[in-house]
Amino acid sequence: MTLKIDFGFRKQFKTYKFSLNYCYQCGTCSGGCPVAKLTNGDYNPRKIIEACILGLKEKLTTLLEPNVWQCSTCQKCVEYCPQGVELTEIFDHVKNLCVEAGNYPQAYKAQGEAIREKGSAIPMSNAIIKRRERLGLPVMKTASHSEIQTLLRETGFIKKMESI
Amino acid sequence: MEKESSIMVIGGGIAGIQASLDLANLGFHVDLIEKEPCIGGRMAQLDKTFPTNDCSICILSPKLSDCYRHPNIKLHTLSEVQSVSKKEKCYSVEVKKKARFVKEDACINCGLCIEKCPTKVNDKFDMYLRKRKAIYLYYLQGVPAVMAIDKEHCLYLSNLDKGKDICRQCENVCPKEAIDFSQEDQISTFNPNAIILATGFRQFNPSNIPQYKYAEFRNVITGLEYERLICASGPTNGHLERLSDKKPPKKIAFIQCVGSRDIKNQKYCSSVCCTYSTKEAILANEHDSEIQSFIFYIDIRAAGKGFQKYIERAKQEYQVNYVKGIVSEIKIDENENPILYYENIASSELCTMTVDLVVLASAMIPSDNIEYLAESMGIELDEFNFIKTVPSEPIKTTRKGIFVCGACKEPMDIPSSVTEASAAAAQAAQYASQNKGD
Amino acid sequence: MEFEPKILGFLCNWCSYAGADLAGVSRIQYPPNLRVIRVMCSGRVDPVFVLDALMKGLDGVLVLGCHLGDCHYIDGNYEAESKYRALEMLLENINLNDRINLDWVSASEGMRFADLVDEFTEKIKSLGPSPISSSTKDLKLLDELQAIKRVFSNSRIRSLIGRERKITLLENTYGETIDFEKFNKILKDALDSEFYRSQIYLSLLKKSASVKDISQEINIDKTLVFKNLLMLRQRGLADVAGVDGLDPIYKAL
Amino acid sequence: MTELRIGVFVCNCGSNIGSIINCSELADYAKNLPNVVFAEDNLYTCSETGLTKIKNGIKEHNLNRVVVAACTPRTHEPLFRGICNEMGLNPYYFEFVNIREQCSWVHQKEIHKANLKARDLVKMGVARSARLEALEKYQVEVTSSSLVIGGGISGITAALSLAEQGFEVYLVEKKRKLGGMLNDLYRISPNYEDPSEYLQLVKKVEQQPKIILHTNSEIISIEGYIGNFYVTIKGQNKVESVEVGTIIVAVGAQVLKPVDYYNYNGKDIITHQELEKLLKENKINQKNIVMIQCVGSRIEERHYCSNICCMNALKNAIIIKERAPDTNITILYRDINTPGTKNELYYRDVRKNEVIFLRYNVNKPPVIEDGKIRVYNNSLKDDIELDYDLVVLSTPLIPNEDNKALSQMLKVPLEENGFFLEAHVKLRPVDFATDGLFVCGSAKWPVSISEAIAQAKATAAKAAIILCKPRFEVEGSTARVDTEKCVGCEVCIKICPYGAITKDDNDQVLVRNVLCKGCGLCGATCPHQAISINHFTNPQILSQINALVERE
Repeated sequence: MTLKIDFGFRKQFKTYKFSLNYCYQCGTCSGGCPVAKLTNGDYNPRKIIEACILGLKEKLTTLLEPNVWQCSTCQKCVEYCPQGVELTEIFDHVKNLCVEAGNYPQAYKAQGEAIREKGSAIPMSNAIIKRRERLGLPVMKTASHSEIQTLLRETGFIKKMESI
Repeated sequence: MEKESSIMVIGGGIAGIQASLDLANLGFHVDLIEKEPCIGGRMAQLDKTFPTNDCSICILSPKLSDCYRHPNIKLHTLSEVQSVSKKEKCYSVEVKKKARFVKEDACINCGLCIEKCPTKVNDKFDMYLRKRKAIYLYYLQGVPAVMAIDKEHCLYLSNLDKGKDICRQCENVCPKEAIDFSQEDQISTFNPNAIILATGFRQFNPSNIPQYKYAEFRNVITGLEYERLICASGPTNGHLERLSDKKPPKKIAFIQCVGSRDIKNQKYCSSVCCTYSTKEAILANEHDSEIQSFIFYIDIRAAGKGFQKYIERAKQEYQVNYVKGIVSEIKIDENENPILYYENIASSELCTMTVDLVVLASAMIPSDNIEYLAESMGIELDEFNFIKTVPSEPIKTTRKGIFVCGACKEPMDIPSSVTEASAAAAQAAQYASQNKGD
Repeated sequence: MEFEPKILGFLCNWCSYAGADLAGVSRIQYPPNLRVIRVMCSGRVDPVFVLDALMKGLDGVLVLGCHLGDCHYIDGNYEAESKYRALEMLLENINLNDRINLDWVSASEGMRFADLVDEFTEKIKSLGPSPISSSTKDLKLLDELQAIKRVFSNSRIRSLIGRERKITLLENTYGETIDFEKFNKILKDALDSEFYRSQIYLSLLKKSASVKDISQEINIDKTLVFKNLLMLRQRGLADVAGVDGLDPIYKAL
Repeated sequence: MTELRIGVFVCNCGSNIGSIINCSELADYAKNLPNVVFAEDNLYTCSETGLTKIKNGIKEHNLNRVVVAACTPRTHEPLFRGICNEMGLNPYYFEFVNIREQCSWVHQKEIHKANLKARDLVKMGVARSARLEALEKYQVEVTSSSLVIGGGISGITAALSLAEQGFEVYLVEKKRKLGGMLNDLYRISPNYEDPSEYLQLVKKVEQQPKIILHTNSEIISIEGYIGNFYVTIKGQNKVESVEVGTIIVAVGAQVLKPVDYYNYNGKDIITHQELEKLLKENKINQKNIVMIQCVGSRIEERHYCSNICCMNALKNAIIIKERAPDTNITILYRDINTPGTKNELYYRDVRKNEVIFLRYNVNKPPVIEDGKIRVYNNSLKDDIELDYDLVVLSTPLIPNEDNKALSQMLKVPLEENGFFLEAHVKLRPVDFATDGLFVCGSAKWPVSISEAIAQAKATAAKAAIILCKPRFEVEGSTARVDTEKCVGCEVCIKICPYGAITKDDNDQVLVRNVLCKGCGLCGATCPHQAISINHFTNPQILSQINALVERE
């Protein structure tokens, strides 16, 4: 497959354009990335940045390698980057683009549903409630379902969830 | 041609030396101001120089002697500029000469005092890798070849204000009665018609890059430390060995752009690291043909005459490997062997590599007194504290009659420094002839 | 013990000496058999020096200059080449031509310098010790070398070699250019006849002798001996000393 | 004749020599050589300490010959000669033995044999020193004017600097106009100056009374020597001869025309030089522009990096971007060369401006085919396809074709690529090995305008050092004719490359010392062996051979 630089797509990164453009591909981010280490390089922040610079829409918005969803947002790459590239913020944007394209790990949608419905991403299980009791910890309050829904509606989250 | 004008050159490294020699040969009187006890500067600390690998001190040494012997040059060592003001047709420069406590014309450099001196001090010239005494010769081939006493560490001098009168062993042993504890710092005023700044550079402290653990790991050293370690007259007599266990390394990593091309530290490129690291790797292999080197880089910058060929030779003949990709972090194993974590960008592989020694190509930064000097001289610095020039006038500072050459205006290699030094001599001569004090 | 030849090298200051320095700076290792005499130009190397070295029993002589066209003195190395070619012609007669070598090394060719020294040392090693320096000192060869040295001190030969480039490239006294091959033939003839004369003369210096004796002594045809003796007489270098039976005895003057 | 008293100083050169050669033993060995009255070894003979030891040696042992066994005479001989001179000893009584470059450094694995060799070399040096003769340097009158060849930025700067120091300058330019490559540039990196700002200097040159301008002119011959060069300049209508004391070569370089690379056609595949012209004429409106770096450089045929192409491409990219921000510019590169403070910041700035930098692999270079460029990307392990309306090739500066002819006239060397070769890469960067000749700018190596200016000023300083004195000293190692032996055959006159040998009014052959370079051709050739070469005499050379074969 021959890849093509998509100059139009590249403009997607306007908000981050300065920091993205500054990348000179030294690899300081990837060499120190714990996820990259764990995945044996399947996940590689440098390659994602390179794909952004080249506007490789296909690469970025499908779930092919390099997969932006594996980033754990630990910020080590941002810390190390000698050129001040805000990698994790750029990755957030890439994730949004993925979602828009309908290509994202289903687990994230399930999580979103959970927040919409129960007000938390990880609902309290009975086991946890019992353990808290045993430890003498106060009973966890559940957030107001309607308030969360209002918030999510007003911020466009629900609409987005429905559209994808 | 006899000229009445005099010119002051500040900084006694290769740039200052060359500028002084050229001006002296043009018939000007030159006052050469050097803050250390001997002239020679950074070049004296280097082992060899690229791309010909001639021994640095071998090609510098004759210039030091020429400078010392030239009837038109007056050397002022241990001296620093205090203030500068403009007079009619010249400047008025106040220079503080720190007390050497040794009579320059009497000392014969016999070394008896050094033997007797009881106080050991970390040697700055040898990048603190060796001890020297409180009375010392700045370096073996140094000019002038006379001792100096380090006031801070000298037992006698440092206890004097406590009312104690102790030691004075050097004084007792000196065959020439050259020790003079009564010397005091002296301020003298000079009236040069023009001034050349050649204050050079210092090395960026890599502790500012936390992931390299320079301060913590003994086998992670800087380029200048490496130069001293591999130099025949250095702390190990030229035996390349690790600081942790004195073992000779077999695998060395050279990391480029340490503090350079880095917006949190020095935004600029230090110009010479690609080639000097190549040189250092070649030297390692010359010492021991089993040594393998790895140079981690972003862009290879070898545009000078013969530099590209030098790099080709390093690859083909000296087992020097160039790895595109900067080392992200360094850890160590139980034997203090540095472990490097990096991505090999050519193959996109994430790698670790265990080596015996890491040499950091630390950025070149302006010398520490430059702000004070610039302020007292009324010249502008650029955003990095290098002396400001414009491309069309690479030798002029922002003040008339004050010129600049060498690494105090931008990181540069020896040939460029020498070239600029001669250029500065031409401009200062031109200026001084047009603004004579008559 | 392995034979360790002693080799003399004449190196020009600007290219080959600098090349040798570069080999040093680059730490290129080569055999330690070479002893260097620095001269300003390979064209300074008088064939007499090379012959002197061979006569003293050195195992080989290497002359190195700048590459042709690169000479610091414009064309000194071409002159070196002329001299070397003539020298080689005569040394071929006595089988010593393999013990000398002329080559070019530039200031940037440290490696080439080392390679040349390496090759030449190997070659000399394979040839073995110089027949002059070995225990069975070859006195006849020494005489022949002495004769060749005389040839290269001879003004006729020296001016012929010195004029070679003028004659072949520009023109001779009569305004003609002689082609290289023709010149070579003239040179070869001149060298050979002067070689005979030198041999005859040196032989007579040792001992007055008849044509027959000389012919046997230096192994040259009698007619040739006679012809060249005449020339020696004309130059005032030999004369008849007496008669032995029917044979005139000649002596050196 | 006074008794020979030879002193031998053996240098350890730290461990450079000392780790292979046992220098104290070598000094002891030297002590037993004929006429040696003093010998010692020291750590660095060239250091002030070492020099003092020589001085003390001369004083205390009344030495009249000094032999130093150390490094190469090519760098250190003047220093030691100077010391001898300082001590009242004729500098030609000094003899240098090279036991470092040509011994310890090249026989590191054969220590015993290296030591034997060092002994031989010292023995030869000592023998030669016994035959050395005192010589005097010759004084040459200096014509206090200079010739600058080339009217580009370096030539102009050098000429102005010399003129402003008060020296007369002949400035010779091949073309009709001064300014060289500046005339072809649109803007100058990194400050976007209009070249016309620099070209103001041309006006200054034209108004400078000390500069005698020869445009449309060529040098057709150069004769002579330091202080006294005779130069023939051929102008359009006339041929003129001038006499100068020094010559500065500032002939610049030319841009490689990439006829063999990337389908170059001068239309939609052009060079940066051609792009500048289009920029000047405001004719750039292409949507997709691709620049390719290192075209014809850093490859097998041409190893070097041409130094200025990266900055040049970056500058042109930014100019285009500023005019038309929507232009898609991609720069295909191998390494971006932007050393120093200003250049690196500039590179960062260009990246900020959305110029795309795409690294290519030299083993799989970009391919232009069917109106597309395909370039292999290492990390994606795939080809990337680029549309283009214009391709701009960064080609290196290459030496001028006539460098060869000029180098022959000047009798100076060129390096392997055809650029002029300076005397010493590091310490004599703008000097030629031959006295009185200097080089600056891209004639020596591709340089930026700023570097060219610095180099030009440096040559002005070097030339002024010679011009500011009425006389210059030349070495005493010249040829000399033995009038008794000379028969006047004139072989020497014809063979001397410098025309230094002539016949005087009495038909006697003589050597003109200032012209003689001491090469020794005449001495090796003279049919009557009537010419002796000072400092390289037959007895001196034969004594070295003798010493080598002498048995101990």
